[in-house]
Amino acid sequence: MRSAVVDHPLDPTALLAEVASTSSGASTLFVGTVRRVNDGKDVTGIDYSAYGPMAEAELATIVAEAAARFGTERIAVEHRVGTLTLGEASIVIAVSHARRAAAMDAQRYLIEEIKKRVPVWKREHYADGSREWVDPTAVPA
Amino acid sequence: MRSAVVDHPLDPTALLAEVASTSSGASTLFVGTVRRVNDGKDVTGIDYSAYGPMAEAELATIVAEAAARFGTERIAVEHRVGTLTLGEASIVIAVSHARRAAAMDAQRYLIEEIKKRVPVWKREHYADGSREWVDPTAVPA
Amino acid sequence: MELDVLLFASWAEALGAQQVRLSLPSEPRVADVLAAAEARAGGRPLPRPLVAVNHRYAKPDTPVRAGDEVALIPPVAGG
Amino acid sequence: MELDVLLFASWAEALGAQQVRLSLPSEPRVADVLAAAEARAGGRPLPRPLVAVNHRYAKPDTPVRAGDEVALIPPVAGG
Repeated sequence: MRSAVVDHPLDPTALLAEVASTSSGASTLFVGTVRRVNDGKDVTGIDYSAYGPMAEAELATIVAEAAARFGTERIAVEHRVGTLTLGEASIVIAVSHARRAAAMDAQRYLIEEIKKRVPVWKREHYADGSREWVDPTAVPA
Repeated sequence: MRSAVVDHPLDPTALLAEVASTSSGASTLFVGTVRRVNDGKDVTGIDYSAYGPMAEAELATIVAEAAARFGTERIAVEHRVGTLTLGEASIVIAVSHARRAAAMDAQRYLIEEIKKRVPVWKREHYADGSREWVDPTAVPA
Repeated sequence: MELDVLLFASWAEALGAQQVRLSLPSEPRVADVLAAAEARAGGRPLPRPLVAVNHRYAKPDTPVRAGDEVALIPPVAGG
Repeated sequence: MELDVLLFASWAEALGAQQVRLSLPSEPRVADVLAAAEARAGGRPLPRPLVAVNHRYAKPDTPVRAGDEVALIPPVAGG
């Protein structure tokens, strides 16, 4: 298993190949990408920033939890930081497992825990030139 | 959305690219592969065969169900037939959606329904030279 | 009536053919197809199939007509 | 004691710095760090942060010692 915070474009195919194995019956890939519209606003790009050492530590902890809980070490996760344009991948999660249900369960566990716990922030750029830090805990206006 | 039964090696990366969109926040890829061990037996390869026209029709029906149920048309599925060796992909399912939860729900719906309903069969080849049709409904010996 | 029925997987292998001609009562239903197919299998240990009519799964009481494409579908194992 | 605390995202932007020096009572706990940070924010509408001590989330009663790496963690939004 491997996880990293990186500042270059992500390569989903490489992560899928990294976890593949002839002892696996199923592999899953999750790719999070910059979406054109969020909360009704026209997004043109996103700055991702991280508290580097803690983000790497927390990612590694979550991956180890998933490995223990779902029974596979064949997990690779990369989170990108920096300025991303529309359609670019901010996170890639690859999981390979003997059994498909466990591969999918691990995939979901990983993305949900990463969203909750890894110290990464994003500032969206909007078409009107404004920028805003995204706060998932904020009450919708 | 698109689905097909094909007799050539699958290209997961191409299917992922096919469903990608700047209106998507998440893409998922499911890849089913030939596993070295099944039910304790040493597998060396699998012959996949299909009732071609019905398999294509049933695949298309399941994809249309998933599109309606989870709210995305960005779905691509390919199932391979023929003789596959260890590690080769028998099925690839790509889904892209504005929301990650729906992308993952659609992924799971698709693979589970395909496993239940699409008329495809596999005959496993074992290291001892024997071959056997796989019957998921059989009571374990 | 006489009806050609498509065979796949373990059924095709056991009967040594991709299709068999079955003798059915007049105005046959899917259940009649199944009964005739099991008789033809003659006690070989084959998994119980479903029946598809014109590329769709059919219920036991679905009528079968001349010209329908009828197939025995052993337990599927795709994916 | 005086403690340097790391800032990120909306907090770093609002305070115009990657870290701030806070004055804390002796034998401070995480709750004291939070209180001093909120005082420093001076009424700016910032989301309530968590506190990490040496790269791990810490509870309000966790003690903070000289040499610890302490950071304010605004609501995360990765993935």
